[in-house]
Amino acid sequence: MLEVEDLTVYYYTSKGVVRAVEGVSFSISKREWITFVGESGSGKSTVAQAVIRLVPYPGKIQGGKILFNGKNILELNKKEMRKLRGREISMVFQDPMTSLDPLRKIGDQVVEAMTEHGVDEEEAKKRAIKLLKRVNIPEDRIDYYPHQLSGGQRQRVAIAIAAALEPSLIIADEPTTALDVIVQESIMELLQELKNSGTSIMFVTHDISLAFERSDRIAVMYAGKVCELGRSEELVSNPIHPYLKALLDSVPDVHSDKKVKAIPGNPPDLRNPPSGCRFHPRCPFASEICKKEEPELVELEKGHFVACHEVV
Amino acid sequence: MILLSSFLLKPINAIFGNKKGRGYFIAGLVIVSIVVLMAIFAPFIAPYNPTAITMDTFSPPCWKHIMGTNRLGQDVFSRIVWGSRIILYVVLLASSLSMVIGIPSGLISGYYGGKLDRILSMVMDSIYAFPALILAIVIAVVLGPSPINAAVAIAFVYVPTYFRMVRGQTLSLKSQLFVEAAKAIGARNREIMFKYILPNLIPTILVVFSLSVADAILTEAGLSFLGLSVTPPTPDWGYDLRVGQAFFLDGYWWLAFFPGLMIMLLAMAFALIGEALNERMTSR
Amino acid sequence: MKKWVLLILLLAAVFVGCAQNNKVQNKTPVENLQKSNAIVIGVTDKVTDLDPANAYDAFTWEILENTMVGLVKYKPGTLKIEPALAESWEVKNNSTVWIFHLRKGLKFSDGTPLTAKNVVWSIERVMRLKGDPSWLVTDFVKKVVAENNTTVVFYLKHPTSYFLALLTTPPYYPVNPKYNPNKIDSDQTAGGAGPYKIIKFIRGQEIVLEANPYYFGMKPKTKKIIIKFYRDATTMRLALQNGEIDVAWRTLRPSDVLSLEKSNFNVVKVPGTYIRYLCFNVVKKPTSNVLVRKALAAAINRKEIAEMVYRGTVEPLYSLIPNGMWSHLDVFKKYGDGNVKLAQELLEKAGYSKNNPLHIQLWYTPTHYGDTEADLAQMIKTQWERTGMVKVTLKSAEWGTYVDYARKGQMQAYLLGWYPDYLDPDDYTTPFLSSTANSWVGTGFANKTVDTLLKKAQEIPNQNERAKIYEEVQKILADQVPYVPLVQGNLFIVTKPNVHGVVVGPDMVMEYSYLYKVS
Amino acid sequence: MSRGIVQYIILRALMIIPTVLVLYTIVFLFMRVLPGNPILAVVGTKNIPPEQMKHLMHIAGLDKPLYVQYFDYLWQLLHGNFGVTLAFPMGVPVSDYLKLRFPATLELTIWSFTISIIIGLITGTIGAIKKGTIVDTSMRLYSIIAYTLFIPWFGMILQYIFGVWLHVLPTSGRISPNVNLHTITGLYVLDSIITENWPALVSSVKHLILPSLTLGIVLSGAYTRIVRNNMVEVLNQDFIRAYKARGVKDWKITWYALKNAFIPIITLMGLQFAILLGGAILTETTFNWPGMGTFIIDRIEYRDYNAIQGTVVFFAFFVGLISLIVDLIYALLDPRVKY
Amino acid sequence: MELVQVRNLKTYFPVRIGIIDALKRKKLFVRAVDGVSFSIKRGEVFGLIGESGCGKTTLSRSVLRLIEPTEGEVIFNGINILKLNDEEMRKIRKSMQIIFQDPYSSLNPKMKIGEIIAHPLIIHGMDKKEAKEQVLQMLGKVGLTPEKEFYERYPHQLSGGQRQRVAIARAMVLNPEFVVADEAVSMIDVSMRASIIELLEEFRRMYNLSMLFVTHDIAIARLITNRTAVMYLGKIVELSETKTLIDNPLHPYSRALINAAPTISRKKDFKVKIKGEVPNAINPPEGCRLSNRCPFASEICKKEEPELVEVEKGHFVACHMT
Repeated sequence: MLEVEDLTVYYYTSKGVVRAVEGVSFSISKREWITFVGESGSGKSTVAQAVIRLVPYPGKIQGGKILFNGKNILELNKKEMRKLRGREISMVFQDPMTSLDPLRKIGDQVVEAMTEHGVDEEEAKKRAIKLLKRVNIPEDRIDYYPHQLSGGQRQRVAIAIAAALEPSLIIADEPTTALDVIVQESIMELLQELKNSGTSIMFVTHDISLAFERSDRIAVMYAGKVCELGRSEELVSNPIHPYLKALLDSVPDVHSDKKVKAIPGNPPDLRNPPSGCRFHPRCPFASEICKKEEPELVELEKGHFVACHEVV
Repeated sequence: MILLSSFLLKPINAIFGNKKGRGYFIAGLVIVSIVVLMAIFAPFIAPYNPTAITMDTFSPPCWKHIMGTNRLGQDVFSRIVWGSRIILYVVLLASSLSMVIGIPSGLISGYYGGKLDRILSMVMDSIYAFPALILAIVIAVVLGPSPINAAVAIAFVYVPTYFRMVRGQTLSLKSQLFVEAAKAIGARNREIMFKYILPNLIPTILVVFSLSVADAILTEAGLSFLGLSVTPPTPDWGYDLRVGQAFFLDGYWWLAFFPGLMIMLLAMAFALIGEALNERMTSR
Repeated sequence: MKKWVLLILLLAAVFVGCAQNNKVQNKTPVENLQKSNAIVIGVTDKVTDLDPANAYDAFTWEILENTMVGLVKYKPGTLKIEPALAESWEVKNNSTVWIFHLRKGLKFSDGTPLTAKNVVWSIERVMRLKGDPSWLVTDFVKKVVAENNTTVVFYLKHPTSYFLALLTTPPYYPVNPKYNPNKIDSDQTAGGAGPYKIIKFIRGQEIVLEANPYYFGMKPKTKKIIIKFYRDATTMRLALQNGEIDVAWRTLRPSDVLSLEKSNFNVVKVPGTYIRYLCFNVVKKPTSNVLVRKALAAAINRKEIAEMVYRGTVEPLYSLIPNGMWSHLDVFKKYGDGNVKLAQELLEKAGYSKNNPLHIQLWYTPTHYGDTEADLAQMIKTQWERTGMVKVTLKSAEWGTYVDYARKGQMQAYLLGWYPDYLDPDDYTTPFLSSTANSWVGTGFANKTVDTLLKKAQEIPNQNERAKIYEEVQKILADQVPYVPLVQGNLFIVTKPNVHGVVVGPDMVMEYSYLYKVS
Repeated sequence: MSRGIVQYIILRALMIIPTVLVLYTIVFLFMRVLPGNPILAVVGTKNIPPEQMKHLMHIAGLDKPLYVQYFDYLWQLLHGNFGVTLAFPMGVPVSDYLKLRFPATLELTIWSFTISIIIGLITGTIGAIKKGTIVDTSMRLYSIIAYTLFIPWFGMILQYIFGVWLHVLPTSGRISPNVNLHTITGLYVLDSIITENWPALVSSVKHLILPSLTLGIVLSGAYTRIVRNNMVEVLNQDFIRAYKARGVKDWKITWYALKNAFIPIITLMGLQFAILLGGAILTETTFNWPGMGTFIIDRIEYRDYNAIQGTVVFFAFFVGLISLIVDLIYALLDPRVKY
Repeated sequence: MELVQVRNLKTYFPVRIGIIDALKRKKLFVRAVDGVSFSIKRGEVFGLIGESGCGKTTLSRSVLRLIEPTEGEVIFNGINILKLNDEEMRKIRKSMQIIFQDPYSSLNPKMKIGEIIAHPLIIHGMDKKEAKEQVLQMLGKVGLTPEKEFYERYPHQLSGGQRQRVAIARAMVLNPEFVVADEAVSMIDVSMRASIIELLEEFRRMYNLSMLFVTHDIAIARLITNRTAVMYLGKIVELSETKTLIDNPLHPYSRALINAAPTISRKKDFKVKIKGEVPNAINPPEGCRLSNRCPFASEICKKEEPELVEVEKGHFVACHMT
């Protein structure tokens, strides 16, 4: 359904060009939950924003293709893009405190998401009530302003808005990072329900444990590139890329007594990324070739892609 | 000039690198430096005695008098050059005075809070909310026309600006973790105020300083326009503008035009610097 | 959203409307003035107090003299006194009893009959209320009595030869019985029995006068006079050029007068009885030294002042008694104008030199005497410093403070001006030189000879004899130099070319009833 | 809720009292510290006997000890009385003057305020939308230049261009002297509309243009800056991107952003209004506008204590009232505000 | 044996209320910490977990008297520190330190790294030269090498992990006996958390340090703490050995919390669910504070507040139903 090829996004800041995303390719099929996981600055959010063409200033989509049902989104004009957003692809943002207009009632905002795409007012109102019910917001809250709701409730409203027109893809950019675990759980469940009813989910998170819980596939990002991508069970049981391995080793788990180990070094400065494999300065297995040549993302097994010289 | 610019460029690069706001900053700094140099070297720059009355009245700008002469045959350019002393003197004196009073009181008020804070805030807010120019006029008139009195009047109305800014920032810095950390290591209140809070206020103080100097320049000009700053024949931009205004309609436009232009340029220069610093601070 | 669009459209409409209207105005700069029989006069003065019991400044007196009238008045444009409310009068008992016979059928401007009782009531009211100018009555009048409906008799405290001149001043005007008998009634517009009546008065903005139908004398040529108040001469001048006013009266700047004259406006020059002078504190050092005072007087160049500061709109003045008034003598001419040499000699005699210069503070007040005041002070400073033996510091204070300083004798040298209360040499000498009357000015001047001379001059009726006394007083003035007369003001009235009939009396009061305009 | 609002308004209004008190005290103290008094200013250089001077001082109450004078006047203020003038003329209630002069200032400030808001909103919004471009830079330069224009100078240039040179607009006063206008509110434009006096409307609007444009443009600089910065901030917020992500039309998003950017501006408007009143003094002087500004300057010359105190107190009260109104507008527009 | 004892500690904050309420003298409080007791042994790491708003941060500050508690006792080395005067308190601070959550705002941006770490020493009377030596040593211990280079740097030139090391160095340079770590790793990048935890563990071992470790992440609690208390709305609801707590939570809230934590190592049990979100601490529900959300709540839960009782050895629970 969605195919991204060779996506490259740069930020033109006053301090220099940040190569936030470089040559990222992946695809999403119907009813699929794909998760992008990585540390802060790995470019995972930028990829998500690029898919709906909302990379914030001073970012610019430098190249690549984003094919949505065969059409390249990057070639659409403003009006076509507007029609696509919300109807075909919609997005849920990280911070529920700021992603709703504080001056307008939540009901109005839900309704507007529909009327802007041609649903008539009456119909939209009816559907809004249903939607809010579905995300567990009592009917009488329709006239509430965002500040009268808790963080979790706001995020559910945001999800209701995103799901209003039953889009084929919902992008959820760290939707639970600002929330507590119990609320996080309920949001995840809500997304799961949406997926079950036929929407694809593109989920972005920094929490690798969370990533593994519900995803069909996972893409691990490091320094603007995808280093490993595959089915989630596969990646847990058989991580291949040294980064993913190290990452899994560094994360403690509630239910296990394993020792954790930090990854040495710091994430690279993307204004001046390392040559060759971007992980090589922190990689215990790095050899000469890693410093020189950039590894390609290769399909090792069916559906399991890795970008590493050492394993290939 | 080359020496000067290289001397100035160093700190500019240190603060701005090649980041945003640099152009504004340089433009502002150049104008301010020119005026400051004018003030310092007035005896060497001004071609004539600014107060000498001559028979060569109302001469339009020409080679001999690049900004013309006024009703008493005084050279307008020389008066502009010497006049820069007064305006800088009054405004800088006023700003320093209001800083000296406003910053410590704001710091103490914000840091300790309580009753003192409430009373001080109320008084300062009352003054702040009142039209500054009106209050300055009342005070300046009562004190009598002299540069120091004008400076006192201006200082009085700008104390709340510094007070409020410092108090607000202190309140927000007080809740910052590093202040709590300082408490945790057993630092005394005095140390926390002056070692932890004050240094962090300096960038904001600089911005407020530049912007309020820009404002104070206009207030000073307003006072001297109303004849409340200097006693003639001391050259003063605001006063010269006022006197020159009377002759504007006779076609002697240069009498009022140049002083007014200088007031605007100088205020603008400080505003540009303030804007640049502000942008630098917020863009971090 | 709709609201905004509407607002923008509305604003646009207003601006377009203005633009169109402006074109019309371009052709006829004055809006529908031709039709209305009215003249607009601009002034920078203020009306302070419409109650003659308290009004005490030149311009307010002008309004009072146009809306009220006394028993006698000056013949327009002259110093000659002619009958007004009184048809005739007699003087008795060594000019201590004055008997006036009123015209018959007099009425106030609202139609109320005016009798001798009203005259007496009004004057007694002034005496009772003790307003600022009340001394003009109380210093002279012991008692005023209405013998019958048309006869008023004044009993004076001492012989006063110039009593008729006093009678022309507003404190002697009968006022409408509507005036509060026990309180100063500053905003009372009922007026008296003058040629005009006030129909509208907004402080600081305008006063509108309309011809009084009950006036006994000549009918005003223009029915309506509108006076607009301006804060400064520049805006008034702009208003004149812009066609907003027909007459610019007191006080335009000298430079404005000159340039308006060039650009086709009528300029009427009226010799004024208004004088400017410099005061010295004769008690305090260094001006207590008469040599210093003389030197400083000699260094002053009046012609230069008249030329540079006032652009030739004033006359140099060499005595406190103005030019053209009887008994005037140019007593200060003996020091010359800008006589640097003499000044230096005198200063040397007083012990000063180039290395040991005289330090002196010269004070002025920045707004009260108009914008030229600072220039005047600067000019005098320059002239004094030309001797090379004087260092002058200029100081200024707002009027309220300035007067306080003067009264307390805190200033060394300071500039003042004088509008006469009545036109007699006495009003130019006694208030300055009599040690019992000059405390207000703060020079500390006291001279027994002068005191006796002045007292005598007040009492004897013969003008020639009085003139001799005043001449002598002036000579003493020039010897002692407590004051240095500087200039005598001329007054200028600038009108549009189509305005005629400007008549201004020696008391510097414009008679509005002669003004007219041709379209 | 509505009871809450009423209580809020009352209590908020009570908070004006300390402000007024503080300013009254400051002015009172400053005025009495230095020599000179209104009676002297009236009497001036006239030859008046000392007994009469004393009498006048007594009438004016200036012979009483300072603290008595302080509380006397305060007592009068409590009764809504601003005292009587002490000079030129004596004994006129100060409130009479305020009634006369205040509408003039109010009319001038209202128009200037409107002009500045409109210019500020337009230029600021354009600048924010075109952030980083040359349009933005020129808007910011406009803001700085406008803000630093010296009112008498700028006014003088406008007077010259439109009054003297083009001869299209009056340069002083509020209305042509030949137009008769029955005043009701003292706001001439409003009065002429109420009384359907069209020549008066034209004349008063024409008289208003130059002064309000001068003051309005000077003040608009601050708004341009505030609007731009707030808009930039709001446009960077998640909910704006969320709107975009929902496919909401651009102009609607700009409108929503403007509404949000306007909220913090409202608070600033109260303070701006105070600055406006200060600027009004210079504007009134330049355009011979018979308002409060010129009044207070006139009165200062005579050291008319009561009039100056009265005017300052009145201004303080007015400024307090404005900030009260601003707070109420804020509360109305921002659902987050609680009473 | 017990270094820190907290007894019935309460910290209430007055709520900023409108003028109207202020006039009516209605005083409202957030009961951020509402009667908490526990103790920490020497060399022990005591965990405190809970959702945001449960009062754990306030508790951690109150224990150090960085926030003035309303009621209760904090006994440190046998001294009730809540009774000390300012000067005595300042002296005792030498032995009790804190490490904050946010390494970006916990360091004064205008001071050099060296000055930041040296300042505590100087405050407590060391001369500058000696302090510098100590600081350089400390920099080495927390792994900020080359030491001299780091000494001269400013905080903004450091990464988050490095800054947190500075914060640790500042806390440890005084050789404290007791350290509060308030979410000390939650703002650090995932890949580096482990190293910070290691560092803390090392200090604990070396100096037999006691630590109050506040966190919302149960996985991290498991990694470092010996015992853990679960907080809900200002109260401790369960307290036990960390492992016992995770493997066998007794309180419904603890269960929900542990269940909700994402995990790779096993499939989740979705049975225990808690409705809604943490209510406002100004008006907490009557009785058991969880009663309005708890699936097992009965009548008594709504009326009576449960006490914290020991159900097994060293395992305390505050629930009527267990």
